[in-house]
Amino acid sequence: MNEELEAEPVHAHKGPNYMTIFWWLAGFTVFEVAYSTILTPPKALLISGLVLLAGIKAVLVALYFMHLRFERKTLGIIFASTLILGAILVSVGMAEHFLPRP
Amino acid sequence: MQTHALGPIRAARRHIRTALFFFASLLAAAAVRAAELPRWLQLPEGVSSYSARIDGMFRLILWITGIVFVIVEAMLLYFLFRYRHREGRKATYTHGNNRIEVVWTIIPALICVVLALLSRRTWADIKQNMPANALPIEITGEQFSWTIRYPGVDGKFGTPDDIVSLNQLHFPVGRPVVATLRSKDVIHSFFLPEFRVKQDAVPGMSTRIWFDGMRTGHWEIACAELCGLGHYRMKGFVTVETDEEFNKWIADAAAQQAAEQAPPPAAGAAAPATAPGTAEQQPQIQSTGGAAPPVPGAAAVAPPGGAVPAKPTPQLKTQEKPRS
Amino acid sequence: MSTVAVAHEHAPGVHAAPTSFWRKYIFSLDHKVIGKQYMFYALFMLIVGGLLAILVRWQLAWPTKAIPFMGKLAPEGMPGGHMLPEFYNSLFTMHATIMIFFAIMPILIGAFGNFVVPIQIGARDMAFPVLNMASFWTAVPGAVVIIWSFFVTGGAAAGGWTSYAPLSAIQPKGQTLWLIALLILGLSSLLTSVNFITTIINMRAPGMTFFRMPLTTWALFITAILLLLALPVLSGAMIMLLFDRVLGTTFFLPAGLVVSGEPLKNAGGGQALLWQHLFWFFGHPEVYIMILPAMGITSEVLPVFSRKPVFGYRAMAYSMIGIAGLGFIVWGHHMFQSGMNPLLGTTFMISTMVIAVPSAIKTFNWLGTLWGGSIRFTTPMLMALSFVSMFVIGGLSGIFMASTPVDIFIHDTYFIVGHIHYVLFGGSLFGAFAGLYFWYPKMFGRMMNDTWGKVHWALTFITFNLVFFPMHFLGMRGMQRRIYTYLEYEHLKDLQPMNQFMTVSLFVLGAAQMILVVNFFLSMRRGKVAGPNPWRANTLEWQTPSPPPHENFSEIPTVYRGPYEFSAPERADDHWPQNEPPSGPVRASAH
Amino acid sequence: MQHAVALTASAGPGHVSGHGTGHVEEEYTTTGIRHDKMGMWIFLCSEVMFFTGLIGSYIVLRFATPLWPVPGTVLNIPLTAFNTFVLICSSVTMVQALAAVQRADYRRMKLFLCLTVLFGAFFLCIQAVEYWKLLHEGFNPHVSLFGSIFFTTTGFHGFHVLCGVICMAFVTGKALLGKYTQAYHQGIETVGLYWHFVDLVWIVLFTIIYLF
Ligand code: HEA
Ligand code: HEA
Ligand code: CUA
Ligand SMILES: [Cu+2]
Repeated sequence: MNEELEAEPVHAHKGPNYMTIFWWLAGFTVFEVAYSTILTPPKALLISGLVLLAGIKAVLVALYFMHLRFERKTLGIIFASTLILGAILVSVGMAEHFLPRP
Repeated sequence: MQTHALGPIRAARRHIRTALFFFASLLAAAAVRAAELPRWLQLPEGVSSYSARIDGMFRLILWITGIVFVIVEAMLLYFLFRYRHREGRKATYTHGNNRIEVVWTIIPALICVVLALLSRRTWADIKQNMPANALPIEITGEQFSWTIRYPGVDGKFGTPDDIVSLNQLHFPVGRPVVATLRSKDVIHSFFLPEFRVKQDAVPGMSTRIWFDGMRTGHWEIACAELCGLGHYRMKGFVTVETDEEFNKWIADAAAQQAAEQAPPPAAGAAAPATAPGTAEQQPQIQSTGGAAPPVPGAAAVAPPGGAVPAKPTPQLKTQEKPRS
Repeated sequence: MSTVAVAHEHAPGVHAAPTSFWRKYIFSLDHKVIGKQYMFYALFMLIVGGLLAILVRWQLAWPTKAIPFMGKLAPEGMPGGHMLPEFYNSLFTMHATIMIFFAIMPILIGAFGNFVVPIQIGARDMAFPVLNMASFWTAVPGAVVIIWSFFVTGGAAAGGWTSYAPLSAIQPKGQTLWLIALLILGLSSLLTSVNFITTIINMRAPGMTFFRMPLTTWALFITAILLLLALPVLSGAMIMLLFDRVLGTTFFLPAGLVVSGEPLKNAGGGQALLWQHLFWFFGHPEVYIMILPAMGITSEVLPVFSRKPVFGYRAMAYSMIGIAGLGFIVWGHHMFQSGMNPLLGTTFMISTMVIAVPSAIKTFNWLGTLWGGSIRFTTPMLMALSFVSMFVIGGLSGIFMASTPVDIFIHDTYFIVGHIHYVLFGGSLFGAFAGLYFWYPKMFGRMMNDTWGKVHWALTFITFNLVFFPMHFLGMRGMQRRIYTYLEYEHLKDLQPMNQFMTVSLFVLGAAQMILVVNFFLSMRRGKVAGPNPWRANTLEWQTPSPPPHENFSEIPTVYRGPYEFSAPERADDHWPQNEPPSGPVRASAH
Repeated sequence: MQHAVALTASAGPGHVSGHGTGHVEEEYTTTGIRHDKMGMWIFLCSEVMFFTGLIGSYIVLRFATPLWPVPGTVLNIPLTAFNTFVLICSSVTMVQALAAVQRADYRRMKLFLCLTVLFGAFFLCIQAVEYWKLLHEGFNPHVSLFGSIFFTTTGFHGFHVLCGVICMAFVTGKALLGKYTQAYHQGIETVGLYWHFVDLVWIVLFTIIYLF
């Protein structure tokens, strides 16, 4: 499938190599499963590792498949800022558990 | 108004003056914070030791917002009158004034931040810092009544000598009570208007609050959170009484309870009829003030997330534990 | 002008005007028709909500007195005319639900948003007309379901408009319908907000920069963003609650619940407070969703009738952005006494106090707009002025509750109910009334009768205060909200006269609304013909005939200036339409 | 926000690279981004919040629950890992279809669109099998909090996939009928955005529900 990319017209921006992204995604998935079921690291490491991997995969999809990398910055900023709202909601929920109570 | 070019600047000056005046009145307000308000602007008599602090905060906010209110409405009415349409007069052409924007951004911001800071202390003392030397009780809401549980002689909840009372809360005057609130079914809210106490009782959680009574008397307990069709009648009674009266009440209740469960072997464990008086209260004092976890919350379900920390705070001497 | 390649079956932006009755008035794609549809929908639900309020207030004034004819109308809730407690609970729950979701939101966003926004930005229609129609026709079944819920066994939802779990998880069937109705409505609002945001970002006429947009459009833009981001969280929460009710899940049901002696079968593991966090994460932005459009309308009406540019236009826009942003981090102020960690209470108190600041900016800028103006007291102006003065009362009472220790006492008392009505009636509804009187000529081509308008205003303004101001005193005496009768409590018994006074005032308030109804319908036929610009305003909707033609403008206008250029010194004419070219015949007449 | 003000922005970014032949009209937009694309992004923002509500609740409840079953003991992880792979495949075929139409390679466009629909439908089938088995093993929404959360989150994701497949089938039908050209193919791009987003959500869900 590589010749497709070479065939891209010049006046369009350089398209990403979608198959590369695809293989990265697939590879990360395999690694995730192995990490969780075979390596079984301690809980903290497991969670942070998996979140990191899932985050990378999600970012890859957004940047390349959804073309955020090639759109206006604003679009990405708007999209990302909703994540901040989500983070606020979750962190208050977590604070309920981790903050000391009287 | 032919001076439209000068208008904004003059206006700004005038507004700054207004703002200064406003600040001065705030100070004045703080000064009269303690002053008596007319009855219809007062909250009901406050009988807990912290009710005065809440009422003071209420009064301060009432003054500040009252002044803001009068200023805003007065300006509004004045402008409406002064700048009503009249033939031949053209409106001032201005798009605003940045200086004045800054002024009326900063002044309310300052006021609000000060209010927040002032509130913070009071709030922490009421809801965060549990007093030492308190009488521990458990209060459980259910549709539509309050169950109040005293630990009995052994100072422990969940033992057969616990004293259980329905809708009747008694406690001695001048001594703080630390209550653990729970609910069996839906959310209720434990509300003692005259004590300025309100705290939801949430199923699956235990929430600790404290309060005290500065004088003896009878009042009502209300439920302040909608809990179903009987919400309006989920009431109880508080009695604040002297130590002797309280001990007698406890002893009577214990005796009655023992009599009711006379046949079963529980009688033995119930440490016959609760020797009243100070002897009974000693253990509680230590247990509440000291290592908090073993006593009041012991029987409690471990709260979700185990957030009630088993941090032993060794300050027995001080009246209040530091913020944890 | 940037363009994008698009295939079209018909000419760009122009849909042929429909001719059949159905396509013209019922399933219309025209934003103006949809706006009017929302208007009738909202006014109808406003009356329903108002009637429920009258029943609520009757019960509070005369807790033991029967209303005989209601015994026939609602035999289950009011046997023999005597209200049952569970029916009372349904009444205020449905009153609030209907007012908030089916009256105020549809009138402010659905009606004015739809009618005004596209014309104000110089567009021919919304970005997605079909979606727009779908939004309205999704909202209709929502209303049907919510009204239907009165007639199912067990009656309508009775858990308060906040529907706190676990109570809402164990209530009769009406609660399920409540959830379904709001889920439907949520979908409708979601589609609307996507449509508004796209329209405002993407369909502004040439020259209509963001900082030349009228403040109503600004307000609706921000409102739509709030809706877009807050509503899905409520939808998620409501789905979970629905599943707790019908699928036996346990999101909000902690282990060990015992309801009237019976252990609840499905309980286990969930959290009651989780619902509250999710609900208020939506709920607080929701209250700003209801106030921002009203603020926008006020900012529109004040300059027009003061004949003066709005004071601090940018400050107005930025403060709305500030309100929206901060609005997402204050939700915990509804949960100070809920068992939420008190440390979080402190955090939320601080953010809540800070949110008073943008509101302060707005209030003072409104005053600044009046300052030096040439004020005309028309009915829309009186309504907008009432908005300013009443919103200030409601806002300032919010400061009491924002202070955590003070909230201990006033939480869940009538003080809160007072606050609610000062911001929602004194704020949102007065704003909606202002918009109604202001755009009526544009919508229907005729003026409303101004004298009757003023009578309506005066009666509403006075009796509104008589009904709702005493609520603060009830709250300060400790009277809880949501109680069927306060006579149960010794310390509240003497509040009955005050309650009766409020209810009697309400009768006048309700009757006064009849004036509006009559004026509204009569003026459609009998009102003075308005002409394109009866108020001599600058924004684009006034630069096209009343009512505007299909597709709004014969030619897309070009915008040369801000929306509130009144009384410019170089012009004899005191208004200056946004689309009037800078060099024109008028220039010559400037002094 | 200010630069959206620019009225003379150059031709929209993204992939509208050439104006082809055929019935092409010019539609005015202030920002140069097409309405449907803009609308889709805005809609996706709200979808983020929807899944935040669900996933956030899961995280909060999960941390509050001391005993949580090890997902692997209940769920079939290899099967779902394979399903994740299927969804990733569908995403890449989707983006390849878009790339193809932009090159005016209509044959590949049709092929890839069909593949995408098939992958999507295949995902749903596997999920149905998974649900079927779990329900038979006695794992259902009311058996535990984990059950509640598992079925609600994955169920709503599945519902999104279903909607996606339906839209996708519609777009594919149009493509097979030859309605898309190099210059006009907004349907493919817009539905594609939605499709990738659903994939993105699954990537997160799979990790936090199946692997923690
Ligand atoms: C339109 C709706 C609307 C609006 C705009 C607001 C605005 C505000 N609200 Fe309100 N609120 C509700 C609708 C609204 N509210 C509803 C419906 C409830 C009850 C929900 C329920 O439980 O059923 C509620 C409940 C509620 C609570 C919970 C009370 C409780 O249950 O215990 C709190 C607590 O902080 C609060 C605070 C505020 C504050 C600080 C503002 C601020 O935004 C107000 C800011 C405005 C001003 C302050 C006035 C103008 C400013 C000046 C004139 C400048 C000078 C001011 C100072 C220096 C202070 N509100
Ligand atoms: C926008 C919101 C809104 C509005 C307008 C109102 C309007 C009114 N409300 Fe309501 N109310 C709420 C929102 C609102 N309320 C909320 C959120 C609650 C909290 C509920 C809860 O606890 O869960 C509440 C609760 C509440 C209570 C407390 C119940 C309790 O806690 O036990 C009371 C009690 O008096 C009350 C009374 C009234 C009254 C008398 C009116 C009157 O103003 C009504 C007067 C109106 C009319 C009589 C109809 C008029 C309109 C027309 C006639 C239309 C004109 C038509 C055409 C032009 C065609 N309301
Ligand atoms: Cu218990 Cu209300
Ligand atoms: Cu709020």
